[in-house]
Amino acid sequence: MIDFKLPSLGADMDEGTLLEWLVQPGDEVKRGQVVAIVDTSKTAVDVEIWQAGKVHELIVRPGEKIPVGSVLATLLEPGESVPPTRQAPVVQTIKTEARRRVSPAARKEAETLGVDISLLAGTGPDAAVTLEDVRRAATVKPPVQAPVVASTASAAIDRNAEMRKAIGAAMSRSKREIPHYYLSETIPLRQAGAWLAEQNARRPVTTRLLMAVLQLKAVALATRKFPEMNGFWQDGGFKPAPAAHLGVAIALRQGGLLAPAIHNVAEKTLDQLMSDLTDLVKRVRAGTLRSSEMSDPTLTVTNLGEQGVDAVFGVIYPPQVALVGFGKVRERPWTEAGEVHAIPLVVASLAADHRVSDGHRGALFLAEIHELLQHPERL
Amino acid sequence: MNASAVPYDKPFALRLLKDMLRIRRMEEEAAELYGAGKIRGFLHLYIGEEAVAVGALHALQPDDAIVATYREHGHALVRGVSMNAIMAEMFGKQEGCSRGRGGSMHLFDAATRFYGGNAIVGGGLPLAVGLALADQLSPEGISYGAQHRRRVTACFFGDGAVAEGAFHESMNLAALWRLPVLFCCENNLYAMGTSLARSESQTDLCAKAAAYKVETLKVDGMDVVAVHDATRIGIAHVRDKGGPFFIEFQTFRFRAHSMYDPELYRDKAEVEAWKQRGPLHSYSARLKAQGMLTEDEFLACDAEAQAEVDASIAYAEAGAWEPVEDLMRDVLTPVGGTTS
Amino acid sequence: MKTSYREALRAALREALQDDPRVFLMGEDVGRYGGSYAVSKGFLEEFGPERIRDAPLSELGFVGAGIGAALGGMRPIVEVMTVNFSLLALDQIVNTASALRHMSGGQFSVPLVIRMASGAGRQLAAQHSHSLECWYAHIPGIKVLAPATVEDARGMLAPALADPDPVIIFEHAQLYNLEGESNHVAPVDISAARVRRTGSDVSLITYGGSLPKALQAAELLAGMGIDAEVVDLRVLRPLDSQSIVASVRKTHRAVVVDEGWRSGSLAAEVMARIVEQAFFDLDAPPARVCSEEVPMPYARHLEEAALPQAAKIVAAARAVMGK
Amino acid sequence: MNPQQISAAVIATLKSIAPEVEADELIADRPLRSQVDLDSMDWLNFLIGLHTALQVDIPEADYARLVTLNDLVGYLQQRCPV
Repeated sequence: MIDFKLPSLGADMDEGTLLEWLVQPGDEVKRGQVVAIVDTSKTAVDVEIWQAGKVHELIVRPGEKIPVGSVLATLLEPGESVPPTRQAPVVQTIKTEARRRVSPAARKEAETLGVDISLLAGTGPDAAVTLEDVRRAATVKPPVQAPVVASTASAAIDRNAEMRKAIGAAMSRSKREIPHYYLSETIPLRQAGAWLAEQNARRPVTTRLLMAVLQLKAVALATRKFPEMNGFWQDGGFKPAPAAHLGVAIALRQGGLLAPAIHNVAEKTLDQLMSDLTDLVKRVRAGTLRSSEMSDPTLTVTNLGEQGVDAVFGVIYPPQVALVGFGKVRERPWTEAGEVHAIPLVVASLAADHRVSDGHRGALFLAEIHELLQHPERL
Repeated sequence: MNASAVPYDKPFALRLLKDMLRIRRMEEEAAELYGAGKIRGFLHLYIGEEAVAVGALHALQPDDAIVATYREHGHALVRGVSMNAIMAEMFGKQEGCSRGRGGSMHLFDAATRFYGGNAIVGGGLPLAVGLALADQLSPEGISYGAQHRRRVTACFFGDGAVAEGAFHESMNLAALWRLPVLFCCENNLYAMGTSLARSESQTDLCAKAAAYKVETLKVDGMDVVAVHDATRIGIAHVRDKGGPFFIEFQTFRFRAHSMYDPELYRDKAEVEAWKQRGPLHSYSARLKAQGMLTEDEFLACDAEAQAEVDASIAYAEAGAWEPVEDLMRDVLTPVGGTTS
Repeated sequence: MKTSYREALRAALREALQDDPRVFLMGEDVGRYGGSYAVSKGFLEEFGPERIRDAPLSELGFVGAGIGAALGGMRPIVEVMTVNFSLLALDQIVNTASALRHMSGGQFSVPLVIRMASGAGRQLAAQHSHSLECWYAHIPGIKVLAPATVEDARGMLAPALADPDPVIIFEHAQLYNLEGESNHVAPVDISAARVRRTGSDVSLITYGGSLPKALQAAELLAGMGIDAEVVDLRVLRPLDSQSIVASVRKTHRAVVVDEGWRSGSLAAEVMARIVEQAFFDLDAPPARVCSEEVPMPYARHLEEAALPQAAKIVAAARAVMGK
Repeated sequence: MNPQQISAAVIATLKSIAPEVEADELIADRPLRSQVDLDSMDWLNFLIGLHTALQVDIPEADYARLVTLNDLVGYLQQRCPV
């Protein structure tokens, strides 16, 4: 019998709410198959299973909130037969669907003012409905239900508040535990820009590349020489990752941020990366991420240049040990061989964990990225 | 047996006898009432040790203070607390000397300066030191009338207390500050079930007090005359010289520590040997030998004591239970209330 | 008039000694040494060794003697150097002083004042940093005061001495150098909590050495648009539930700040009363900022981490505000 | 296709990328990307959407000319088949 447990989908995840089962008892499942959708506080995630077998029993029902590590379902191993009888499963679950969080004062006030609490979005701690929520609702018409971004059973969850809390927890932990150091380097993109323009001129709009893809690939290749930037700080020590699964910071339109992974970036072609990136952004915004994408980025790349800033000095996402940032690509004066030219430049920055690396290695890592971006055709 | 003459006039000599009888008869009845469920909690009987309270307390003046232990029925009675109030207290009635809030272990009486009734071994010692300190510091002065007599605080405690830090701290403070305390150690040889020899490296208790430069006396606690004489010597020392005095009364309790115990800790033979020296019959024998007491007089005394006990039981039985609505009284002094 | 907490205590003690011949001060090093916190410096010369009484290191003995002297008609002020040492006298305080009135059926009161320093913050490590106010506040039959301002340091002693029952005064060691205004000559009340800062969003309820931290936190919160009310309990037994509940009814949110360890703390008691008496007024679960549950470490950064701090109070207040 | 139809198609495509956009609130002669938060991926997806809806291919070299809603509508009108 295999226990299929709720995996941790990030350092800041302690629990999740099962939204939907994609399999039924009796179904055969393959390794890597997406079998369930789970709502972390940040987003809905497709959860994969890593053992093949036959679904025996679905233990957790949609809507239930369970701690990481809880058994979600049991599976029969290939060849295993159904055990004759089984005692009623003892499952540790936290029932949440039963009762909304409403402060006692808000509940009393809602009764007095005749406000239907079930229509309100809570703004208090743990998204509880507060006195102010009730009073506001009593003075204005009930708000139109905002479109639900994620999916099915999660309508009541105030995604923004939850996500803000989760980001806050992860970032606080990072700033508390990780001794950050910061470096930056201005990188000329004349060759890269020209190469990209030339490529895209020949491509239909559906297959065009973005500069971000070149940057991702350059970062991934650079980690081959600088493995101390790529991996996890765990159990008091650094564990380098065997491949570069780059977390791509993606801002959500409704606020908040996710940084799911594109796997094996160094081994992929630019076209593959572009297609992965397009797909990832689409799924982030549709709320259909896979558990492995959420849980295992080995190094995060953030590109705030879109917002027009020159440089970004980021906060490392634990247990990762570094974060590479790119600012806006701008045309600026640049001197080469004593002559001033106007060429596109970008400021690449590095926030890295001093427990793992020093500024000297960090500087060399940025220089490597610099060098790689000078030869876009080799990327 | 000590056959020396009892050096008192007949009324006083009989007073001592009568008080020992009152304690004995009261406690015998108390034991029976305990069995009947009328008295509950802990009940520590003084039977066998009566000579100590009677002899010592008759040496004190009415304005002296007394601090006693949880084996204090006899001390309260001899001090002047009525048997009715004591019995009612043991019954838990509001007519009790502590309104039923204290029980057997916590008899108190402001009128006779009887400060309990302290049931933490050694706990009364610092209290006695403080009462004596107040007398020494009292702004009204420490002289009374023409005699300029010092008030004394008599503090009773058992041999078990000498193992407590409170004993040593109190002995030191009283000696250091030369306070008028009479330390009355009732050495009945057993702290509950632990004999002195099994708990103390130094079993000479006077030596412990002497280590603090406190004057001491060791006396036969089964002999009411010896007790009285020793206490008068101690009191005189305290009043005249100002510092504390320590008396070890060597005595023995005939019954269990509290109502019942299996007495695994002492030989029946030892108990029997001490009973042969029982304070009541040895003292009455001496009085008879001296021609101060006839058997009829003894029986009359005993009958009077028994009648008082019977009356006190009736009084306690008839007493009232304090209403539960008054549960919270006497936690703090009511606003506008006064203190002693 | 601007003065320090220490000077205010001194002035109150001197006044008490001058006004009532029954008052005397007793404790370790109160006389020749001048008091371990210099509160009674110079008193030995002024009032003599009878009334400024150096005691041997016998906390059980001299606290008990204080009880006896109070019974004997005096008005002793017993100084126990720190709350840590008071544990040696706990028997006399709990088994005798607090119980005597009740177990004597109301015959004897104990008009005793015990002063002691408490609290951490000076790198004194695990045996000299306790905040055990709640142990004493647990005991019926005594009153427990925690002056946290110069005014209370000056004004609480007289009513404590006038009280017929035992009163324990906790002086947080971090407060002795606190400067503040003390204009009054009249005694303050020792029955009610006091609002030290009015606010409408959240009640920060605290006492003693945590009051300055709570006030500091309130200032920081103001900068974030959160209007915090700060309630100084002042009297830890009997607790002034009415003031606590009144504040929470107004703000609907409570953060209790207590230097004691969280488990079984005074903060727990305050929180329980809030939940019992103001449940339907609460707009968020009440929160606590207490000391971490570790014997106080010596190293400064660890000690700071173990204690309530303004930043922790701010974080707790923001959390109950849902921010 | 007339300008109204093109404009409607542009806005529908835009809303598929940025659902919060209110057509009434867009100012036609102000830079679009400053009114609607579109990063380069959004922009690319927007152009892909237009390509699908209107069968118009927009070379990267022309991006610089497409600043306002009016620019877009005008540009598309010229290039729209029919």
